[in-house]
Amino acid sequence: MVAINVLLLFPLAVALAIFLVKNDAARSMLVRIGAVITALLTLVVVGIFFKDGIRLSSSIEEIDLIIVVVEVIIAAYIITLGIRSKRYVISIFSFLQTAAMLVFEFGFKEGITVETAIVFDKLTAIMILVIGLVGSLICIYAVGYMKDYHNHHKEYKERKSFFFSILFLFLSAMFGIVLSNNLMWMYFCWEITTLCSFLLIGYTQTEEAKNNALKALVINLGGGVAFAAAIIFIGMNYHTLELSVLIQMKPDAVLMIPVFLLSIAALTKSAQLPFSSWLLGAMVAPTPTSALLHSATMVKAGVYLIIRLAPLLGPTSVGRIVTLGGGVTFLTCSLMAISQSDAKKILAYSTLANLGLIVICASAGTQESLWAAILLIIFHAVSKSLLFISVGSAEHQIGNRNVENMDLLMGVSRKLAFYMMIGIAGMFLAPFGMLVSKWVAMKALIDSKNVIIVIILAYGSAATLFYWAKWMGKLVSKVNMGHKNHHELSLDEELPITILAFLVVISCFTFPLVSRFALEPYLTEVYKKTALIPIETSDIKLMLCMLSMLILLPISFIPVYKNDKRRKVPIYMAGENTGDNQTFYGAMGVKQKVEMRNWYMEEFFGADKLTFLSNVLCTAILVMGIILLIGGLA
Amino acid sequence: MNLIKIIAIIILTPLVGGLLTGFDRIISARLQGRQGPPLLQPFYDVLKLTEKESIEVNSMHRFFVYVSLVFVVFTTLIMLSGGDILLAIFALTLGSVFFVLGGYASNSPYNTIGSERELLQIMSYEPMVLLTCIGLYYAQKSFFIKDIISATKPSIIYLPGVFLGLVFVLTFKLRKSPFDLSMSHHGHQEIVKGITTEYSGKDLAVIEVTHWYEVIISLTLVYVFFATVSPISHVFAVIACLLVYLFEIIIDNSSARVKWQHALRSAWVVTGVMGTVNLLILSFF
Amino acid sequence: MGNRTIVPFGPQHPVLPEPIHLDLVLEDETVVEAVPRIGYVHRGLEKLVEKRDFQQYTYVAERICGICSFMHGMGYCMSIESIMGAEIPDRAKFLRTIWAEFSRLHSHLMWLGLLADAFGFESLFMQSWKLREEVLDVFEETTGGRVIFSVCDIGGVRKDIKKETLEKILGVLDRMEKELTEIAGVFLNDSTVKLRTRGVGKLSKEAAFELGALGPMARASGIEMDMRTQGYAAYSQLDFKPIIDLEGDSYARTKVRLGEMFQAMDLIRQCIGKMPEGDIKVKITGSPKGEYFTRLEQPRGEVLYYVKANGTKFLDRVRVRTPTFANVPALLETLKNCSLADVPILILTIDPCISCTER
Amino acid sequence: MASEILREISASDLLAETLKLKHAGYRMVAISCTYKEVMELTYSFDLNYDLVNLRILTDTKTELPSIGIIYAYSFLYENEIKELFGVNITGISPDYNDSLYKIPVKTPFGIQE
Amino acid sequence: MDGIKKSPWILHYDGTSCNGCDIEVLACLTPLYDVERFGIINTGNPKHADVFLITGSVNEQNIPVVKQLYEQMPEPKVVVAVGICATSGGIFAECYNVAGGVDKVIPVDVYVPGCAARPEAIIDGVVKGLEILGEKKKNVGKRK
Amino acid sequence: MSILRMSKTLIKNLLHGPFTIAYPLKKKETYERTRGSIGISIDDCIFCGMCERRCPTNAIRVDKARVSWSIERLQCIQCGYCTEVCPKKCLDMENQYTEPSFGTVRDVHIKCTNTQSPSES
Repeated sequence: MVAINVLLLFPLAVALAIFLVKNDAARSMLVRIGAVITALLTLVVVGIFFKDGIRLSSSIEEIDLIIVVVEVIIAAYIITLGIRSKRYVISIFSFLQTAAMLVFEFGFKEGITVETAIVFDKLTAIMILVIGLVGSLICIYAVGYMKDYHNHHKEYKERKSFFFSILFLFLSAMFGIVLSNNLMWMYFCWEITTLCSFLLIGYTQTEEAKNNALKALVINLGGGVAFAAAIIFIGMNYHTLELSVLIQMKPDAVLMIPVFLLSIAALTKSAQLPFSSWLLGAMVAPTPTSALLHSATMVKAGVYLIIRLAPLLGPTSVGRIVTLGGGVTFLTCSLMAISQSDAKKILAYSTLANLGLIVICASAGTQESLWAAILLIIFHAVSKSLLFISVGSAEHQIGNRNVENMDLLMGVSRKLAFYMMIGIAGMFLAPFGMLVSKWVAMKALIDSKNVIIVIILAYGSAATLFYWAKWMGKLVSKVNMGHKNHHELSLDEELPITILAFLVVISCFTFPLVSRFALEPYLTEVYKKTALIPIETSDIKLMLCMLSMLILLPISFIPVYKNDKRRKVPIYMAGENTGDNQTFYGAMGVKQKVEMRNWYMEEFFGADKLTFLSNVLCTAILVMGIILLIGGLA
Repeated sequence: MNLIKIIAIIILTPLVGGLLTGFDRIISARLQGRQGPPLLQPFYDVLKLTEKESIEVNSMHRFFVYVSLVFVVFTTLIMLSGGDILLAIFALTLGSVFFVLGGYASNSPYNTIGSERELLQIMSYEPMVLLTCIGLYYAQKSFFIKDIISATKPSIIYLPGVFLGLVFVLTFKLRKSPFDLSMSHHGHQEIVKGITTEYSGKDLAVIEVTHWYEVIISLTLVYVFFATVSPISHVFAVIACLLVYLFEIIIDNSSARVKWQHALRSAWVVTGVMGTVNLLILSFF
Repeated sequence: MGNRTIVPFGPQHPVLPEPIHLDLVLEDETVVEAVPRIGYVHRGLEKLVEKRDFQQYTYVAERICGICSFMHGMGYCMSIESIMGAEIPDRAKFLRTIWAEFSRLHSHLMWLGLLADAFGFESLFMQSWKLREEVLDVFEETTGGRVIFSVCDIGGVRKDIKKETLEKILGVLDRMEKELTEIAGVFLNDSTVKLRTRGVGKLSKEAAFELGALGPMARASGIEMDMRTQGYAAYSQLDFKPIIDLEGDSYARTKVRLGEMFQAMDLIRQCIGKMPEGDIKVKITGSPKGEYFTRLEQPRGEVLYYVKANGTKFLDRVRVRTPTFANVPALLETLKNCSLADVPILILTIDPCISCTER
Repeated sequence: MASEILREISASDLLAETLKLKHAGYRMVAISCTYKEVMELTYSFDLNYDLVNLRILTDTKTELPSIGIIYAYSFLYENEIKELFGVNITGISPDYNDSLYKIPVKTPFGIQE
Repeated sequence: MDGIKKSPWILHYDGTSCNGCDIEVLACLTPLYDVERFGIINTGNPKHADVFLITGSVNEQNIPVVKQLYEQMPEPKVVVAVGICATSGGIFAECYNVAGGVDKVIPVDVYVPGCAARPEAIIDGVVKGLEILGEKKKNVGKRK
Repeated sequence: MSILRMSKTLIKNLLHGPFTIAYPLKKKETYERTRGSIGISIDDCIFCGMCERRCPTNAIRVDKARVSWSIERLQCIQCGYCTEVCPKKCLDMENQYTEPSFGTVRDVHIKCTNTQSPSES
């Protein structure tokens, strides 16, 4: 109990402290210490409660009151913000939900008691671990990153205190979301993450940043409205506000309405099509923000909610709708990623696609698919945050974050290139986690006869392979080894990157254990049916064997290299090489620089066209869902 | 699976693959009205390559072809010992990706273009190969080849569309015209020798051997469609493999190399039509 | 920064039998810009007139290019004959026409094969070149050389073709026509081939004119231009019409050349039918004085010879303007916005002869 | 047989004469150059197989305008003549600056030092 | 066993040839002569080739190209000069932009005369080159 | 649609068998006019030097003093001009092409002794 409260409140305290400290060194230290303690706290909490879990009831009225007050303050802020920036939708959304919640809180809440406000089960444990560990690593990373960031971008006003305190505030809110069983509390934390996201996207205060931040706010507030509506609907009709109670109910047509609303809220938070534009815009934020909020944790809140709702979604047509939406998101975002060359854009599209995949798995709602979904959250969080922060560092090392220029990275910082490759491998290669989950997902979907989704998966995976492999290709090609623009990676940056890289590998080795001790019990409990690991033991052995080979082969190659020294010749340039592998004698006899660029295939995968098409498609799917609901067919 | 079996697979597979390649070259020559090389020519080539000096353009690129070979061999082992077909395909993809990375690592224009094209090819055939595995799972309720080939009815009965789609994309895997964009067996291509342009000597020999393994892997995919519990069906399956191979040779010799746009589009459309329709029908029963 | 790939293409490149260099600027695989570099085959053989007398120069002229070698020899001889006012015997004219048309046949067959090779159709390459060997056999039997004939001389031809041989040639033509029809069907109808040639390197009639395109390149764009209609050699006595097409793409160029092959066979048959008896050479004495522009139609298009003589054994100037030289601007135009895979096809559809171009 | 006309013009008339021919529908066939005591340039044009040759007698000093603005495809000829004969042709586009061919001797057909 | 004699791969480069020898080199690949019988493949890529066939003489511009291609071929390798131009410069020997035979630039092992060299002669030349290739292979072994 | 249009021809080829001449086991027949290499009946030669003067590649050398006629095989372009200009018609064009060699080959013919020696290389 205490531990959980500390976990919730400690980051809040740190946030406050950071906000007050103005000294740079002291603040950095504070962030580091705060992050380490948060991580330790996470471990402690998980250590204490992992085995049996815990359910806490809290009937403290004051908490609700505080929440209401804070909510009103936030609403006031947002409404004025909306008016000032002439985005009245923001004001309307904010006003709507707050007013509705207030009316509900004071008018209709009588008689609704929340038995257990906090539930800590195996899924919560996993989420807390992901948030706590990845989150604190990114906070440490941010210390190093922000220093470089402001060295590179003198034009931006330095607001580091603000930045770090928001980061910690966000961690606290995230813990809140995954721990809350009370929908009101969850909603509150949900709104706080929205606000944090808004504030962090707008960090640089440029026109673009402000606009994108507002866009993110609009869409997430829209999700918030849906969330609020769902809460009120549930509260009025079922007289409960507990998530755990909700998912025990029989999925009938009426229940599907709040479930659908909650799904919409989840889809907006997870930036699924057609609500995805905010996440792409959010990439203007400093990289730690993108890593923490927009890949590893905040967007996971949405899929977390869907995972929680899975038992209700699985057998129903609302579930099918959500699955289809996720499928389209997965496919089109994977395709669109091909046409991108900005590393963060690629990561953003890939995040969208992977969230889509998680949505598919979660909403398919079978034990196996849920197994895949939860594992995907873990693997994705680790790999993607590794990629984000290594891209952030790479940007500082080579001057920009265009994938085309990543071929310099091997010359500038071997280590960074290597870690980035691990991250990429983690995203799509065989023995690594993402692929394992994808595999299980496929199997689960076949078993649940979701043929269309399986086919979408097959196409999407192929596209995924293309854009990751071409990025990897840029990393392994060594251009201009004489590049002397060498920066030392600060320890603040290197340490989290290294740890995350190891986590990627370790998570692949240990997923059978995770499955054995966390997923199987959790799924057994949820479905009241014994869950088994969905992969054959022999396959796991083979996969671990592959993973070991991947680690051992480079090492075993060292003696080969030592014994086999070869004559180096210039590369083939049709006989016109000038001798330095960089230039050739071109037309008019002048030296021409050779350039090697990746393919983007705009005509096939151009983002503009596909975005429009897929948005239309997804909107149609959602409208279909609404029609189904209204028709009562759900 | 014991050690002897593993060693036997590792040694015999390239021998058979090499012979098939030799057979391919003779048949191709005869189709063109030529005499053609001796049957053992592929082995002579590899032998020669191992005898030659190996040169390199940088220290990185050779590593990848060896890793690629290891994973392709690994795939062969999984497949021929009756393992999980989906895992085998994933391992094969890993091998292919390493091969592509080798091309990138050479950091030379034609290799890089070759790598891009190879990636495109992987992207083109991957959905169909995955759907093949999925189809087999649908038909026989198992991903394990040993289960699939001990079914009572051959999978081809359930999966004619998937099979045709597979034969279509095998052209990519066997590097045959019209889909030999990234690296043609015939030297006269606009990107020289694609990914392999910078490789020479032993590295090139490794690539050749890798291709032999890949030929066998491709044909194994055909094989599982025909083999059943009855021993006679295995004979049919072998014949089917040879016929498919012959068919691919004829296709190779009677079509122009298409451009990537068409390769991608046609492969995805064929996958979409053949695979999807077949699976949809199957899922309703 | 754009996503542009810049790669060298040639001089040594498997799809280019001859050395030419292009700096290709690509986006994905689309050629955004192609800048050529020539000069790998430049020998300066026009300057040789100062060292070889006008009789010996016949052999140099023949070796300007090994594909249309006969035409070069003929063009040079015609120029000298024109300057000296010599009228060559009728039979020589017919013989020259036969060899010229066979050269066209041989050149186009070779080109077909190379085109097939460029789009990766190896068996079609083999088939075309197998057919070409038949033409080479005719060459060897009638002239003694497979590639360089050395039969054209100032004042006529050196060798006669016997009656039996002429009849044999008719048989060869019949056989070839059958086989050519077969592969022509593949070139014109096979869907994979059409995918590679249809709409590739489109050149409108106006563009072709503005870029100074010649020969099949111009004819495929609808410009009716064929020097043979001017009736040099025996063409004035033969019945034919230039073959044109309106599409202007690689497919049309293939079609035009295929048409010209059948036309060449027809012309050879006409020649054999109308072949007069008589001498094959008139004796030439003295040295030429004066200047002359000769134009004739090579397989690749109109070629121009300019000879200026001063009355001595050594000429002042021989200048050859070959069709490829004139077609290069059109090639560069078609290369814009094509795909990398189309580059070999486009280079080939002008049927380049770099050694002619650079001399 | 088609006719062949040879007209001698002065260097300053070149563009005007060429433009006239262009408007009459002529295409350019070739630009030839001969050097024997005097530099002699011949521009050949064709309409319906009739050849019109414009001849200019010049030297390596005199600037000669490029006709590239009238016949865009003249650049190869002009580059070649500039490189091999040393004729001072200005305004060629694109100008290879005497590197169309890479040759060991300078202006082999022109005046050699 | 000498694998190298059974599978000589060719790199063909056209120096300043008039195309006569080039098309005869290509003609060797065609059904009538079919050099693939001897395992010969026209690779068009120096890194894969064992035999360097050059047609035509060398000039100012292609000397570096020829040198570079030769250098990029892995040992053991032989150079076969095909045709009179490649062996001596031929009829163009006195042109201002012809430096002479290929042996002016790189060591030539076999000279194939002919203008144009006949396919039979080219095959003979390559076969002669194979003997040298075998010899050179032994030396490569020794040097290491 | 017409795919596999080529296959008819291919199958025909397959059934016909290879068109390849088994060179070097079997040689393609030459024609009467085939230009291979220049031969000389040295006994008829009067060493007038006409061939030397007219040869476009300067491959032939005639030495009246030593009564020798020699030809550089790697320079001869088989044009046959020498056979045409020879007043005694003692030069003739043989069908067989010159063998490839490892170095330059100068064929020297000396009258009376009537020997051939491919030396001086």
